[in-house]
Amino acid sequence: MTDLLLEWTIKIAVILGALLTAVAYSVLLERRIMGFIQLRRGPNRVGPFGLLQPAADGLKLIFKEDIIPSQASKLLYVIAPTLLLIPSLMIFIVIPFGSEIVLFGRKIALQVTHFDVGLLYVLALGSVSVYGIALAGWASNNKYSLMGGLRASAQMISYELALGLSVVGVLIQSGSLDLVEIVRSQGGWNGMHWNVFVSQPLGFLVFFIAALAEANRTPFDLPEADSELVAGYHTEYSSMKFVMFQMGEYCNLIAAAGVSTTLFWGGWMGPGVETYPALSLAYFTAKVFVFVFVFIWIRFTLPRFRYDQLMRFGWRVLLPLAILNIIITATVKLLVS
Amino acid sequence: MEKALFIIFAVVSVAAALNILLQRNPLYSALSLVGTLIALSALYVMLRAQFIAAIQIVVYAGAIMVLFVFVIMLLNAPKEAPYIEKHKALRFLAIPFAGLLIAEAFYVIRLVKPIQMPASDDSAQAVGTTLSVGTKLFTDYLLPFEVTSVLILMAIVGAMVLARRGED
Amino acid sequence: MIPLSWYLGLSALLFTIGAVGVFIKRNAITIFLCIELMLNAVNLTFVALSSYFGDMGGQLFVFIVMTVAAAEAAVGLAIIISIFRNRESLNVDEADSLKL
Amino acid sequence: MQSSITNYLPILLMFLAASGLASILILLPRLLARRRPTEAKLRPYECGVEPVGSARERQSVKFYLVAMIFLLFDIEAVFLIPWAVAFPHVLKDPAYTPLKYVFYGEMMVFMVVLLVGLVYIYRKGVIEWNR
Repeated sequence: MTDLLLEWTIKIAVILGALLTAVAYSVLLERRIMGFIQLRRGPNRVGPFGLLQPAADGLKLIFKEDIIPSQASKLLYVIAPTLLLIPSLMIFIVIPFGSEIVLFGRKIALQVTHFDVGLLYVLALGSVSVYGIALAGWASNNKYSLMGGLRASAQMISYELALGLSVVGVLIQSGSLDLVEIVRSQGGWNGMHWNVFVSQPLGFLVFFIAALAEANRTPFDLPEADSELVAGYHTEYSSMKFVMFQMGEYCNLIAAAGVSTTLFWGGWMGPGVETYPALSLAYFTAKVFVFVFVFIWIRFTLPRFRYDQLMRFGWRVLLPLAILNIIITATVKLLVS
Repeated sequence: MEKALFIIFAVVSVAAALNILLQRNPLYSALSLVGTLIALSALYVMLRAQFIAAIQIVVYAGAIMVLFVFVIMLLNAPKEAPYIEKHKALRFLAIPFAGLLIAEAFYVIRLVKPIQMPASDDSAQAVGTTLSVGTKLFTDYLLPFEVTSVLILMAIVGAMVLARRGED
Repeated sequence: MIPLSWYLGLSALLFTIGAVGVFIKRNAITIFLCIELMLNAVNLTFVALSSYFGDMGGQLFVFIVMTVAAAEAAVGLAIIISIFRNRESLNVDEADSLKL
Repeated sequence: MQSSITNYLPILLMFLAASGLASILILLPRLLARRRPTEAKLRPYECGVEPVGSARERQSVKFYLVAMIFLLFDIEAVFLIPWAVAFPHVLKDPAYTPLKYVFYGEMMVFMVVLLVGLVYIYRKGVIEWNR
C-alpha cells in the first residue's frame, strides 16, 4: 500500500510538472504559429527563438495587481477560476501515455490509474467545469461577464451532449469504459487497428468538433468574442486569476487532444510497440502534438460562428449525426456477429 | 484507512447539507448541495457502486444542478426575507420534529443485523461495474427503462409549455 | 470494514436536514434543493443495502430515481419560473391563490 | 493489471494536488504584487464608459430551455453508455444469443421515443436564437 501511494504521488508530480510546461509552451507555440500564419515574427526576443517567453510572461503576471472589483461576490469570484482549473487538471490521471515500461527493476504502467468508469470520469469532469465559467460570469457582476458566462455555459452543455453521444460508438467497439482497455482493443493490424480507420470516422468527426467547442476554441470562441463581449466571462479577472483561466483553457485543449488520441487514434498504439515499449510514449506524444497543432491552425483559419448558427449547428447537425453514428455502429456490429 | 475516509466524506456531506439551510442566497445553497452530491459520490465508490458514483456526478452535479444554477442566475431573485412572515410556528415545530425523526431512524438502525460486505470481487461481473449495470438493466429491468423514455418525453413537453407561456 | 449502520445513520441524518429545510425555508428554489437532498439520502440507503447484500436491484433503482429526479427538476423549475413571472417573488407563502 | 476499488484513490490525491496548486496561484500575487485600488479600478469594466444599469437583471428564458433539454438528453446518453458497454459482451455470450435482437431493439425503441422529443423541440424553435 505504501509503495503504491508513493508510486501514485510520483506519477502525479511528474504529470503536473509536464503538464504545466506543456501549457506554457503551447501558449508560445500558438503565438509563434499565429505570427507565421499572419506573416510576422511573433515573440522572439526573450531567449533563443523566444523560448523563455513563457517564463517572462509568468513573472510579469505574478507581479500584476490583483483586482477584486467592489461589486463582485467576493468568495465566488475567487473560487470560480479554481473550479475551472482543478477539473481540467484532474482529467490527466486516467489518460494512458504509453504501455508498461521497466524502470528500476519495477514494471510501471504509463498512466496514473485506470478504473472501470474511466471515460465517464472524463465526461463528468467536463460537465463539472461548466460551474467555473457560469460562476465567474455571475460573480463578476458585470453585464458582459454575465452574458459571456451564460453563453459559454449554454454552449458547453449543448456540445457536451454531442460529445457524450459520439463516444458511444467507441464503447460498442471496445465493450469497456476503461481507457486502458479501449487502447488495447485497438492493437490489431500491427498496432494500426485504430477506431478512426475501422468504424468510427463519423464518430471522430463529431467528437473533434464537439471537443473544439467544449474547449471554447475558435470557431466556437463566442464566450470571449471580444468584438461583442470585451473578454466574456473573464473580463474582470486580472493577475494570476486570469492566468488560471488561460491555464484551464489550454489544459482542456491538451486533454481534448489526449482523449481524441486515446479513443480514436489508437492512443499509444503503433507499429513496433510490442517489442519496444518505450516507443509507445513517443507515439502518444507525437499524436497529441499533431492534435494541438491542428487546434491552433484552425484558430487562425476559420472565422467565428454567430451565436444562433452555433446553437443550430450543435443541436441540428452534430446531435443527429452522433445518434446516426450509434445506430450504424450498433447495426453493423449486430449483423457481423 | 477506510473508516477515516468514510468519516471525512460523511462530515463533508453533512456540513455541506447544513450549509444549504444556513445560506440566504439560493445560489450558495445550490453550490452546497453540489458539495454534498460529490461527497456522496465518493461514498458510492467506497460501496463499490462505481457506475452509480460516476452517474451521480454526470447527471446530478453536471446536469440537474446546472439547471438549478441557471434558473437562479436567470431569475436573479432577491435574497430570502430574513424572517418568516407566516407560519412562524412551523420553525419551532421543525426542531422537535427533526429530533423525533432522528431518534426513530437510529432506533431502527440499532436493530440492523451486522452484515459483512461481500469480499472484494474483482471480476468484470462484480456488482456495481458498468457491464453488470448494463446487462442487468437491459434484461431484468427492461420495462422501467422503456417507461423512462416516455417519462422524459412528457417532461420535455411539460417543461416547454410551462416555461414558454407568455413568451409567444 | 465499515458497519452497514454507519451508512444508514448518515442517510438518516441527511434526510432529516432535508426535511427540516422544507419546514424552515421560504424560498421555493431552496425548498426544492432540500427535496433533492432528501432524495439523495434515500439513494445512499439503496446503494449501501445493495452493496452489502450483493444485489444489483438497489443500484438500478437509484439509476431510475435519478432519471425521475431529472424530469422532476425540469418540470418543477419550469413551474417556479412561471410563478416568478406572475408574482415577482419566490416566497412560497405568497403563492397561495389556490387557498379557499 | 486488475482494476480494483483502490485504483480510485489517485482521484483524491490529484484533487488535493490540483487544489494546492490553485491556492498557491491565488495566494502568490497577494504576497508579491502591490495593490493600489482606486475607485475607478474597482468599478465594473464597460470599456471605460460610465457603467449603465446593473448586471443583476433577469435574463432570457432561452438559457433555461437549453439547460432543460440538455438535462433530459443527457439522461439518454447516460442510458446509452451501459448499453453500449454491455452490447458486445451480449453478442459474444452464447447464453444471450436468442436475446440479442431484443437487446438491440429495445435501445432503438428508446431512441425513437426521444427523437420524437427532439423533433418537438425543433418545431417549437428552442434552438432558434434569432426569433
